[in-house]
Amino acid sequence: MSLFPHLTAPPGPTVRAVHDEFHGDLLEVSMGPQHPSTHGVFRMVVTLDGEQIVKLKPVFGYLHRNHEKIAENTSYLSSMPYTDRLDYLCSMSNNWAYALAVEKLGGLTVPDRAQYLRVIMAELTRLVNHSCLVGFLFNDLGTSFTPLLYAFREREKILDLFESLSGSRMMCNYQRFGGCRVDPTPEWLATASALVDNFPKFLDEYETMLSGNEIMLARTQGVGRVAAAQAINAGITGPGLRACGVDYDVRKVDGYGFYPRFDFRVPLGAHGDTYDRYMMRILEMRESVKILQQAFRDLPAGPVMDPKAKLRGFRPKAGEAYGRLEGPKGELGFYLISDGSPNPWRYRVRPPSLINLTLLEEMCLGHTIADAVVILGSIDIVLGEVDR
Amino acid sequence: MNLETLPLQLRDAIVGLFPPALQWSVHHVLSITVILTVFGLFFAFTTIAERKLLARVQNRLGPNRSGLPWFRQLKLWGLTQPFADAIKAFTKEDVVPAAADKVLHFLAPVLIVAFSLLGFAVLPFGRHLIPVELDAALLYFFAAGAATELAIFMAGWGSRNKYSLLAAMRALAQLISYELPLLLSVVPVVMVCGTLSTKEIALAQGGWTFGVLPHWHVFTPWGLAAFLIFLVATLAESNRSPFDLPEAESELIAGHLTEYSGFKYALFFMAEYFGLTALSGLGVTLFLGGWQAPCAFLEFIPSYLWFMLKLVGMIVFFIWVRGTLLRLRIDQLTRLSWKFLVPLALLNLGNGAFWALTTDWTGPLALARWAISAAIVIVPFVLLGRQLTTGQTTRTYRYAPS
Amino acid sequence: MSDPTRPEPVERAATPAPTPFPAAGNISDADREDLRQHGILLTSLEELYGWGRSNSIWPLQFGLACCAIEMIAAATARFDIARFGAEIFRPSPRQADLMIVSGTVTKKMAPLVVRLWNQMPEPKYCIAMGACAISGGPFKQGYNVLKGIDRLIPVDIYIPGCPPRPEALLHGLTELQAKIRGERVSGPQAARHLRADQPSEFPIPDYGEHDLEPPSNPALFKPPVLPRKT
Amino acid sequence: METLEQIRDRLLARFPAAKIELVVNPGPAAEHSLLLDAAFAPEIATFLHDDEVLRLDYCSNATGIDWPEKEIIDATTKAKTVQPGYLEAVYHLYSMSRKHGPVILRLRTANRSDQVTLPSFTPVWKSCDFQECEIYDLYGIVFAGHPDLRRLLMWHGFKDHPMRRDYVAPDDYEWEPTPHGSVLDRAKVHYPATAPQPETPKP
Repeated sequence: MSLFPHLTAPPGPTVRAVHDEFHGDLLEVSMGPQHPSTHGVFRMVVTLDGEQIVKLKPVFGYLHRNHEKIAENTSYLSSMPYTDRLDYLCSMSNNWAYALAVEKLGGLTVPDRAQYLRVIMAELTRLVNHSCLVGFLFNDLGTSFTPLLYAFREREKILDLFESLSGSRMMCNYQRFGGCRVDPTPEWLATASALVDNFPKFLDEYETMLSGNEIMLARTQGVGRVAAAQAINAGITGPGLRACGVDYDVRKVDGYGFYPRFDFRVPLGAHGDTYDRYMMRILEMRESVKILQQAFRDLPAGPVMDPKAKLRGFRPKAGEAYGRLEGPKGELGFYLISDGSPNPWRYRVRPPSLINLTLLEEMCLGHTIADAVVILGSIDIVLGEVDR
Repeated sequence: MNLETLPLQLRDAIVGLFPPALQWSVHHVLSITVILTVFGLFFAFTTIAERKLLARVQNRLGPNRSGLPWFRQLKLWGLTQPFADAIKAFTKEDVVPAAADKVLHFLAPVLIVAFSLLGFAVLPFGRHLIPVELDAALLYFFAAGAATELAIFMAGWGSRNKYSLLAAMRALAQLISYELPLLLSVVPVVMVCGTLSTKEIALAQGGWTFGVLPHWHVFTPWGLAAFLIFLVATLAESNRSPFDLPEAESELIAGHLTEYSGFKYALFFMAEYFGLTALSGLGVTLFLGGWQAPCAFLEFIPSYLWFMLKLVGMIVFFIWVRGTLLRLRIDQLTRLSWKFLVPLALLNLGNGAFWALTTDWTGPLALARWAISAAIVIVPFVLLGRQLTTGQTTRTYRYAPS
Repeated sequence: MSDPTRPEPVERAATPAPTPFPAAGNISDADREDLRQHGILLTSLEELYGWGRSNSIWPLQFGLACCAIEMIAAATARFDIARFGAEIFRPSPRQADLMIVSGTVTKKMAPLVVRLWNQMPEPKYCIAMGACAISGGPFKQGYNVLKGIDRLIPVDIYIPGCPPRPEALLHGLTELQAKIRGERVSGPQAARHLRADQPSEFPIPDYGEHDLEPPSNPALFKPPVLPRKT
Repeated sequence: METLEQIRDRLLARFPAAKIELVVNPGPAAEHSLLLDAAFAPEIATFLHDDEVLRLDYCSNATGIDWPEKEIIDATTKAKTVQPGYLEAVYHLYSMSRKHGPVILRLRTANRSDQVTLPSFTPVWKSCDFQECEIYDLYGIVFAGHPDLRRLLMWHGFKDHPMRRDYVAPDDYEWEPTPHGSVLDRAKVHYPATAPQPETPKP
């Protein structure tokens, strides 16, 4: 018996009634784990009445690769590369979230330059993630890969930056507790700055081509609506939450890193549907560009690592810490418990992708199978993070 | 030597080699062989054109290094790619699911190819090139064309796969919805030309106004409207993006094709392109002047080349659409048909009748004829279009107070 | 793939040799040219067969983990796998020729990967892309991680990396093309799918109470038994 | 935001029969937490969710922890006492409307074997839905009142709870050139030691 029936009731109250009226035969379809639109090895067991969804049960675990268990058996530093592989589109943000938690646990400080660099990396990651998401979303909407390929064109440019800085395209393993691993060269910063200045052009192109497309509007507006209260209760974070009109951005709320020094706005939606979730990403990318421009302008000189930081054989005092940040997909948290040994006693990832899926069934009920695919695309999941 | 009648002379020369008793059969076997060869090759090069054009739309190169098996150095711009695909498809294992209806599973690809090829029989490829001269050619064409969706349903039903079944249902819904606007868009042409014969319709579009504007149906208000409706309905009938719902890749894996492999899959693939080509050919015949040259001074180019050129243009348009547009949802798809295309096509029927009745309006009356006809098209088009997209606009967003 | 005790990996075809694939034929390129000039029809047909299949490798649209993103990247403008005729990622295994195992195969996923492999029609090929698909990679010590997909299905090409760059995938693809071109139609060096003694379907492991049952296919995967040095 | 002591005092005033304990975090983060009485936990959760001042409407993180029983040796008397093991569920609560947090709640089971039932917070915060399933899957805490408690990550029919400290992974060890640490331990189990062998010939 739910304590809050108004929060857990599906948005389409007539779904059941419609079905009962027609006495249709239900068809149970297992979408996934190998399905073009489940963004990996996610599985939805969908019960259909005609094409209408009357029940949807997500099944996880096909990419459960024991990140937490492995991290509990290894040192604090050795877990850093594993965080790259959590949400493999946003390795830099994941690095930072983990570094944030360890710094909290060990009471470490971070030099100013490193804080700025972290902001730069995190916002570049946000650009990568959001542009790819838009591409994937349009793929789910049925374009023949075209927007995705243009999104990947931009992604490649940013990945080149990451590669020249950290040595790897995707798995950057760049940040450390107490700072960042390497200091970018002035040329790197100039290239990155030029790229960021050009990025709005790409966004304009995207918006002209896609945001006003009539089929896009028809397919996404009013689809997969979530009410604000429902979203808060289900722990949805990130653009999905702000699409419902809830003003909650960890960058503003917690003010971690040097975010309070930056001037940026938090876009808010009003309808909580797929189109709003899509537009939140576009608008956030514009804000990210603003943050990046400020960061490149104000980047101070100095070391990138805290000289007192001890990476190998790092043994924080017994205690626990929960560090979280606003990842591109939502609130990414790391909960660490130390018992004074070199390995964490408990290492927990709070995966935004998994928790954003809580309302998937409610969003999809009453819609068709084609919408379910689009709704899932607009939630923006990465299975590496969902299953860890 | 006359280029225009060269194919006929060649045919007659070959037929003449046979005893008179066999000549009738040889004549038709030859026509069929030529159609199969030409459009088989056309199909092959359409696939590579599609892949290359799609690649260009997406900022890529596309297949470009298949070359030849014995001369590795020759890359031939990847033009041999479809033959590699064909060899692969022919030699691929054919899997029939244990639960499938074996007969339907086998019959569906055979029937779909057969039906989609039937349409070619009545297309006038050139001034003298028409395989079968039928008086009711249009009726025959649509009867054959409608059967392809039936084959898709057979494929979906016979595969005993849930995705295929959903695809089969979608295909039927699509068939019922779009057969009507497709037929209705063609009826004005029949009314104006007063014939069901494709040959006569193509002939009727000869001549130029002021020597510049060809008398193609697409250059009349009712013809333009009918052509647009025809284009949309063609996209839907041949299951091309954005109406590729039965094969919706991101939703239904591969739809009715999910359980087909190897040669049978290739047959479906082939049938899709044959169907598209046949429908495009019909569109060319009905609206784009068939084999007629656009300008008088270009008439020295043989008519069949003009036909092929227009056909290629249509196909390129379809490829372009595929690389650009999103897919509709099934309810939006049917709504578009019933609430927009069917009413417009019905109105256009009256428009065609009006045009047919006012052929003797000349001078200023001719202007009035054009104005009225255009108004019948534009006003409902705008009104219905608005009604169809009510409530869908781009939105403005607020920002959190900081 | 630094493990010296594994069975000979087949991508050793990469080493420059008289033929693109030494294990597949014992005639050199020069010999074949000679035969062709003498009108040996079979050689030519064999070559045509290999050419057709090698230039039309349609991968299964099937991503597992991080490597899947690089697999998609390989299809994008910068790398463009389409140049090799392999951009048609088929979502249905029935139409696919190549399974790119792109990422960590977990024990929960492994039976499904084998099922997909069984659903693919012959001739079919498998690329193990990335450290995880080869051996479990960085996640090797995980309780739910299958330590290499070659425990359950045969792998033709191994592409190391975590994740391998798209260029590496393209290289793997061209190596696979070379391998296919080198395959013979008959004889002791015949292609796997043409030999009666080679199975096409592989047993699908069951979900057990503690592990997959069986954890690996004993007919396929024979790990080296090395006594530990004291 | 109120301090944790204030919250505890208010809760104790509201639920006088409940046992609520403040768990001090000795680390630099100083994120202290409240150990709740399992019997009163749903009521307390509802109270925290609805309370006008706190409005903890958002449960960010829910996780399990395994504390196996351990021996504690008293520094002065050298007496050994065995601290019983238990499983713990931790919840990080925030308020989206008031923009404060976190308030950390802990729940403990009586032991690690048979008395592992805790009340579910899913009816209060739906975000706990999958996370509690995950805790059930990986740690074996049974959440009473959860609408759909199932194994989330491992397959149905899997018997173990792999995140527990005493979980032993199935022995599918594969030879590694440089085993070390836990890998070496597993190697020792898998391959019995023998006399030194001649070097394997490199291919």
